Amino acid sequence: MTVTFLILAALTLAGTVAAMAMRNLIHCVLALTLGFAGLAALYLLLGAQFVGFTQILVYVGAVAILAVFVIMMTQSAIPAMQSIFSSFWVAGSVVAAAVFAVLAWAICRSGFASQVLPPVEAAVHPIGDALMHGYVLPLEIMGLLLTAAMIGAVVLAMHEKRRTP
Amino acid sequence: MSPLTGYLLLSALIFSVGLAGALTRRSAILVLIGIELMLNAANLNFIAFWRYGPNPQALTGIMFAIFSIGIAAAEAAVGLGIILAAYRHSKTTELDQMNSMKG
Amino acid sequence: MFGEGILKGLAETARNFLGSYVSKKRLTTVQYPEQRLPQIEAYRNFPFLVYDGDDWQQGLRCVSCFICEKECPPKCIIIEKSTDKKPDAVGKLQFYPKVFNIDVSVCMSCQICVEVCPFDAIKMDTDFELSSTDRFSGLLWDKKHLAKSNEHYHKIHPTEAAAVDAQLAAERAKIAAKTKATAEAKPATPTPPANANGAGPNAANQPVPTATEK
Amino acid sequence: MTNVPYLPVVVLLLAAVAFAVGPLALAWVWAWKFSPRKPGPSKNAIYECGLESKGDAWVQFHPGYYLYAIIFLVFDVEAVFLLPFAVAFTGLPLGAGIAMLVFLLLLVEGLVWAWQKKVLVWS
Amino acid sequence: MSTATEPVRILPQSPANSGSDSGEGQLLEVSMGPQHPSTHGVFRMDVVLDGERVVRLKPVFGYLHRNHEKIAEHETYLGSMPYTDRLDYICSLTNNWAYALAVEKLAGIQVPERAEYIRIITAEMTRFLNHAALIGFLTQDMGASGTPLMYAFRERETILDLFESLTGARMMCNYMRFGGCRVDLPAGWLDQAKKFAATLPRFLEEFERLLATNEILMARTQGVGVLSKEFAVNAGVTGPVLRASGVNYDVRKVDKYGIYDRFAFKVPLGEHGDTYDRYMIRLLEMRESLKILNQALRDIPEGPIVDPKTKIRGFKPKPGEAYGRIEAPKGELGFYLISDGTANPYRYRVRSSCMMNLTVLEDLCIGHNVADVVVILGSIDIVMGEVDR
Amino acid sequence: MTMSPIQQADQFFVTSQHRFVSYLPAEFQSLTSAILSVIAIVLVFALLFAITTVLERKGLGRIQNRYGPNRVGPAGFFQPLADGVKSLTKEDLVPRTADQMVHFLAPVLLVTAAFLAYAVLPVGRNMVLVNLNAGILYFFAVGSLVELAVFMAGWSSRNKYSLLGGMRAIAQMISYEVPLVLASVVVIMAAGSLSTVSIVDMQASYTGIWPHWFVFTPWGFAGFILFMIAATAESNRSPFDLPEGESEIIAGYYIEYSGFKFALFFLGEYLGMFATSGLAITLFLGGWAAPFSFLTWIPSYLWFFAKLLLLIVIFIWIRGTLPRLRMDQLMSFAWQFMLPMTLFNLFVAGVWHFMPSGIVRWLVCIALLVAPAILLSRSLKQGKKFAVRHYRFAE
Amino acid sequence: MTPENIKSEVEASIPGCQLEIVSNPSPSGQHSLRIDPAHAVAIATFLRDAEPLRLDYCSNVTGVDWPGKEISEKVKVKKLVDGVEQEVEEIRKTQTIGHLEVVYHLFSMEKKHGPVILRMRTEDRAERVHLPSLTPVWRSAEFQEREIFDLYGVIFDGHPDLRRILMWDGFEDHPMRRDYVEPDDFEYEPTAHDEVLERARQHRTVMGPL
Amino acid sequence: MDENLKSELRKQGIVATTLQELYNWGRKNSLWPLNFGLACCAIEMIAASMARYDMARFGAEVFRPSPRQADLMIVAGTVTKKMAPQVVRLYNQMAEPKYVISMGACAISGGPFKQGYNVLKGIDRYIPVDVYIPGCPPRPEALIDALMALQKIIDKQSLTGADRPRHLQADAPSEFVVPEFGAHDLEPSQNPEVWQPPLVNISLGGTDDAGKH
Repeated sequence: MTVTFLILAALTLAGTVAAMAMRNLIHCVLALTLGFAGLAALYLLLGAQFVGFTQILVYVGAVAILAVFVIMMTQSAIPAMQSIFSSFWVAGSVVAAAVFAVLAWAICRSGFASQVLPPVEAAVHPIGDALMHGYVLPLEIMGLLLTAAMIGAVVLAMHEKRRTP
Repeated sequence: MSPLTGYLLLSALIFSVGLAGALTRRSAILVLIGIELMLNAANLNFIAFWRYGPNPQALTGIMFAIFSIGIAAAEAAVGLGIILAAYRHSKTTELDQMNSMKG
Repeated sequence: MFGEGILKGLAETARNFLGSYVSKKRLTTVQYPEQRLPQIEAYRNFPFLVYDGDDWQQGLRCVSCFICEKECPPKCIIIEKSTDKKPDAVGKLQFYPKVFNIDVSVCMSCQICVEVCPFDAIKMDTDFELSSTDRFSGLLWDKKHLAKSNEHYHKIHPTEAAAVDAQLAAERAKIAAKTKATAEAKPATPTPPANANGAGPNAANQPVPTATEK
Repeated sequence: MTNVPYLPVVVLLLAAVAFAVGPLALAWVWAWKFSPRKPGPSKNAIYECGLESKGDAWVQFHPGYYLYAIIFLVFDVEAVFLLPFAVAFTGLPLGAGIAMLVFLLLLVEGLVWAWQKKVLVWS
Repeated sequence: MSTATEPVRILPQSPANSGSDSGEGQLLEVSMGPQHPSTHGVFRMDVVLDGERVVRLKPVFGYLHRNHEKIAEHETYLGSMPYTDRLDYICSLTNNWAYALAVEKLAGIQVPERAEYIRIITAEMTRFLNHAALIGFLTQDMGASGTPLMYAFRERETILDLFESLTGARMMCNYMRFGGCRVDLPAGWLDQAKKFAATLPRFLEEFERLLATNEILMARTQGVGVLSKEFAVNAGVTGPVLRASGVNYDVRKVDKYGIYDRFAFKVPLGEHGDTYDRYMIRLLEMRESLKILNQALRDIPEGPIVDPKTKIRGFKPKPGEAYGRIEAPKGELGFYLISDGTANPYRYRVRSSCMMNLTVLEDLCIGHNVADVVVILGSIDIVMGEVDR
Repeated sequence: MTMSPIQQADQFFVTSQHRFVSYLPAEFQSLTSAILSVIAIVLVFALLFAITTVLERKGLGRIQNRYGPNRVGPAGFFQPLADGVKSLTKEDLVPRTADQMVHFLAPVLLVTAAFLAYAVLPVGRNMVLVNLNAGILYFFAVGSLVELAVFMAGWSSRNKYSLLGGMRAIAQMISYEVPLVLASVVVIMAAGSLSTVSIVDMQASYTGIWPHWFVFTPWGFAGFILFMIAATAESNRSPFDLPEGESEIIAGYYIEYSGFKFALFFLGEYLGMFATSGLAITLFLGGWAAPFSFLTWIPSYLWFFAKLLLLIVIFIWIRGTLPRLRMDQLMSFAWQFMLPMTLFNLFVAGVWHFMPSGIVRWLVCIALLVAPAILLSRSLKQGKKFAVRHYRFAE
Repeated sequence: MTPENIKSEVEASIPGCQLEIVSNPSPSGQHSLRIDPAHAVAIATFLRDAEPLRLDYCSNVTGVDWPGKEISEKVKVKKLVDGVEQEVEEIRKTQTIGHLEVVYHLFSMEKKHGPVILRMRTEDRAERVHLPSLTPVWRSAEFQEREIFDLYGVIFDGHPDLRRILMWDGFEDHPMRRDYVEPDDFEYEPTAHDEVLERARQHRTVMGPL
Repeated sequence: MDENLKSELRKQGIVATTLQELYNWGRKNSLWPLNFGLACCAIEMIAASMARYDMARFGAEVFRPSPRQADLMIVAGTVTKKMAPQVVRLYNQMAEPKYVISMGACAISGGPFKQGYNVLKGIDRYIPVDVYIPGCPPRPEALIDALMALQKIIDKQSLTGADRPRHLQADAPSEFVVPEFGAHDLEPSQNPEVWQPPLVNISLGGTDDAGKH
């Protein structure tokens, strides 16, 4: 438990909580990027450099932009007058709190030993090797999935466009 | 408390925040974002377990995380596309209004 | 064809860039306050009143005939006639302007006043560095500000001024001849010499400056 | 912990933020000390070519942008998989190259589909 | 040309700022201008955008309505001459000519031959500088950081030097008079002009190399803002814009005013009527102008420069009316005068080519991108002084 | 360890930093060294920004037959200082309806992101702030923050033009980011590393006098061209400066910014340009390596900055010449030409690797690149035949 | 194509229309045709489409204001003066009804001739200022007719978009009419001249001590 | 900067002096004009920034299209009543410090068109003008001359004290009434805060019979 970890954890949590609680959706997305960036920093802290930068590249660079676009396209940027929470927010919060309680209980119970680890760096080269050896099938499936997702999302997004020339 | 516990607790917290958001927010976009957060919490777990696991050289956690990020991105694209399509239909991104304007 | 036009354009700009270090044609800037273009003789900016001799009040050619005031398209000239007379450029006794103002904040430098003036009294100046911080005191020019010597006129428009001088000299000669003729006919009433006559009424009638002077 | 390599980055981050915020703070001090800020209803209104702004700028945007974003996202993720492959490329057999080619072709197929559906034509 | 050339008018149905039913994004109502870098003055376009596509465009002008016509009713005939300079302030000399021509028709004044030559020389120089400046502005609108504009203005300064030494002013020349010109050519002017004309082909080549085959320029202009022949005629479009649509109508050829019938020149005609044609027609017209200029500079005779019968003051034409027009660089510039026998015109009307050419702006822009709007506007070539008068 | 004078000059900054740091207690050493390097980076690139603005204005002036700024200070080189003082003391306006916080954060984020990219740029031998294992990935990850900053600026102003400019900017940046990444992948394939330092090291050797730069291979050359095009678009430079397309949308996303915030946008934009140019140099032009083996006596950092200046000059030159593309052309160029071409280039790099070296490899690879380039550029123009036209003349 | 020819041709093809040749005494010799508003569109369409004319190009559209004039003439009237019938000279004043006139200058781009000048009159200058719009025939009339509406107040029926064009929308006057009076926004102008001087005198109180 | 001012400043302390000199130096050498032209004079304004005259030498070629980033408004051309509100609004939306050059007869007083019903008789009725350039249109050199005159004005301004320029005074207004379109005229037809009719003695006032028509 280093100070760095605590700072980053606080940052990440602040970002995620703000992302879930803010009124203006654009603010939510901006807060979310903060949360993502914090997570990326945590990955770096854990020695997963590649994943950390990938996190920023994909989440901050692409997913957040995508979310922002959808907000702009659905005119949700102007904060609604009514409550931002749905009518069953109490139930939702209770469920979430319960889930957290269970998880925390499980984590605390398992009582991992506080071991001192040698510094491990997941270099890119081994990742590449692993990807091209043990994970070729997942990679191809991933490609299929991405293509399918792209086609699906495009069809969804341009659905009406074809009807009205 | 061991470092791993810290990461796991943080991950659990992020997961719960995402879950809470997904369950309580009215905006469909935010619900989706909540789900993304939950996926991210899982990623954090993967990485943490990889780091503190018995065999960090195996890279399994890393590979999982990478594929998970890819899947999350695909999910976000499709999810947001669905929201966009739903918005066309009902002129709103608020979930309960979408419900009430069925058809 | 892809890229060819772009490369041609790039070559052209490169030629100009490099040329600017060697050729005057490719570096046309005249660094204004220090360098100036040669004054083009025909250039006109705002009108001024020509006077002959040394005394601007004395030698003012304007006889306040109101023609320029009437013809001025934007109506930026104000003239007020004197009550007495003084001899004009050719020696005839004439009225002179008590007030002659030009509002250069209205003037459009069209030169019509110059064209219509039968006395060659108003000409176009070439000064353009006239920026002022006050519209009223700086840009409403009175007679004193407007009066400029014939030498100045010769300096800025030499060809034109020479022609005007020649024409005036001819007229003067004609009038002198006529006076001579009348003087010969009626020797009893001698015409006073042109120059001496102007001083009297003029001194008595100092024009009042109308606006605060620059 | 392996945070040492990132120390310069963190310092750079702080310096960059300071470089951006510092002059702004200085400008703020200047404004506070000498040159008072004078907001006004007309001054702080939205600029629109000298006219009063009509309607809100935050309107619903055209979904054309979204289509590009999706394709971008997919290729971004693809790049993430491509990079480790590229790093390991020199040591890989031809089979791995073909596997990657298949992966790329799958995505290219999506691109070609989008191309033919005229998704890539800006409206 | 079909007989049923009804005016084309495309009006979109959906009002602005309300979501269209398809959910294809809301329409955005933007006003471009009156202060906008590329509206060529104080022109405004109320544009309704769908994404970046224009669905409606309303030109709004009058921001430079300086009441020229009303003021002229209180001015003498000569007094209006300097005001005409300020109509299309890039080409004041052609405006002078158009007005002088109308008054000459009204009062039946003949113009001496030398004056006609001077008029043609100055008018073609004006046309040259107008087209060069226009191409500069057009590429500026396309985002070319001003380099072509600078080159155009470099030549313009040389032309203006010539104008200045002839007329005394750079822009507001006030040079033509009813029945001739104000002053004769100063000594050495013709040689200077000839020397200048000799440098022009080089400039034109430079200009063409810089841009004419530039792929980006072609991509930006070809097929953009297509103006059909029939519509152009019906909408009263004149000048290079009309000829770019392929209509062979040049007042210099049709009316043969002045002494244009003595010069060998051709009228370039476009095929497609798009922005590229409008651009190229101007480039080609500059070449033709150069031809006329060279012939005129070669042939100019000696003689008087103004009809001796004309009076500067007290000019009162007989009652009646006249419409005189010339081919100004931007199109047909006409003056319609009604005299009631007094020193002031009873009615003084400017038929502005810029304003008429603007009629087609909306039809050309609809369906195009915002970026095309400024290019189309630039290719129409307006000067607000003449549009609003 | 003894060094020749040439090496001493080359490593002057590195050694002096080491020497300075070595006087400090051990626990402060790494921090101090980082701070020193960071200060150097920030100052050098800020100064480069200042110089570039003058160079650009003067260079454009020369292209346009005029002098450009030449009165403020010696030959006008204090012009940016005057502009800076002016911007600093200028009133800071925030529109009433704007989103105040985001409006403030946008320029800060932009400049921060632009600066962060310099962490992995080797500006000289041993002169890199941090040699990250995934350096290139870091660079692109940080670069993607710029899009967010631009969007924040455009959106928070609540101005129609700024929003239009912001959306344009993002659409453009995301479209060219993919080609940017893919164009650099060929180098990574050859170098087998994401670390910028090792990529430069790979290029810093010579055959005879000729360097081993990646630009001197078919795929490297194509990659370089594609990378530079994408970099021009990424840094919003002419002819891809649509987001601030002055003639259409006035000033684009920073239309409502005044005072120093506006200056920060300028700064961020130029820093981005330097960073992507720097990456291009690192990837394709041998980084700090001298172009010929006999020129290695010139210190490596000078080579880096010389190459950077060369690229900047090309940027200025292009800006002085070309008109701007239209949005749709820009987008279709990105997706229908740049992306397929970069993918082809990847394929070619693979082929290059698996073929035996020799002239055949060259020919095959060039053919494999030229053919799709022609095909794609033709399909780009499909439907719209852009051609030099001929005109008829009426008598 | 003399105006007489056109007149007869038009009258032959469009029943009921009335054309009047307005001769122009000036050396320009551009005579014009006055058409009646009721048939204006039909006449215009005929002129545009009929084969020998093909006036496809409407160059210029102008408004002219002819305010009512006071014509005073001396008439000798027999009157009882002091019981005696005498012939007395009297000045009789008659007020003519003013009208607004719209002038169209037509050319043919196809046949390259012209101009043919059409004129139309409103009935008066106050209420009955309606005229048919020729914009449906020649699109080029659109802005010019709007301008005439703006500056003269002629209302063109059938115009697609009749709004003010040069002045702002809330403006109420028609400034090109000859009896238009400018708003009095005088404070001080350095060139006190003619009517400006007159106004300066009226505003002496505003100006302070003169 | 004249000597009096300098010695006056020395009293205030060297820091303030250098600060003021730096401030004025920065402002005067970085006058970015608003990209905004109204009529004929705008062409000469463009010409002034072109190769022959090259305003860039003074660092003043950065024509900013957005008023937020511009320092100098060159009112180049006739301001009509229809345009006046827009001009005033643009001026209002500029950030302080801001300067106005009124270029050409029309912008100063309405010029040749001042008799027109739609022409504003001088932009200084609504906004304060720093430098007037007469001429119709003034030569590009005249604009550069005015720019230098403005630089001199800026150079003389003091940072503190009662005579500091308007933009440094907290209570001096920074935006002015934007006139509205009325039924017959702009309302108000001038802004008395900025423009008061000057009390200049027209000698014509009493001499009605002095040969006038």
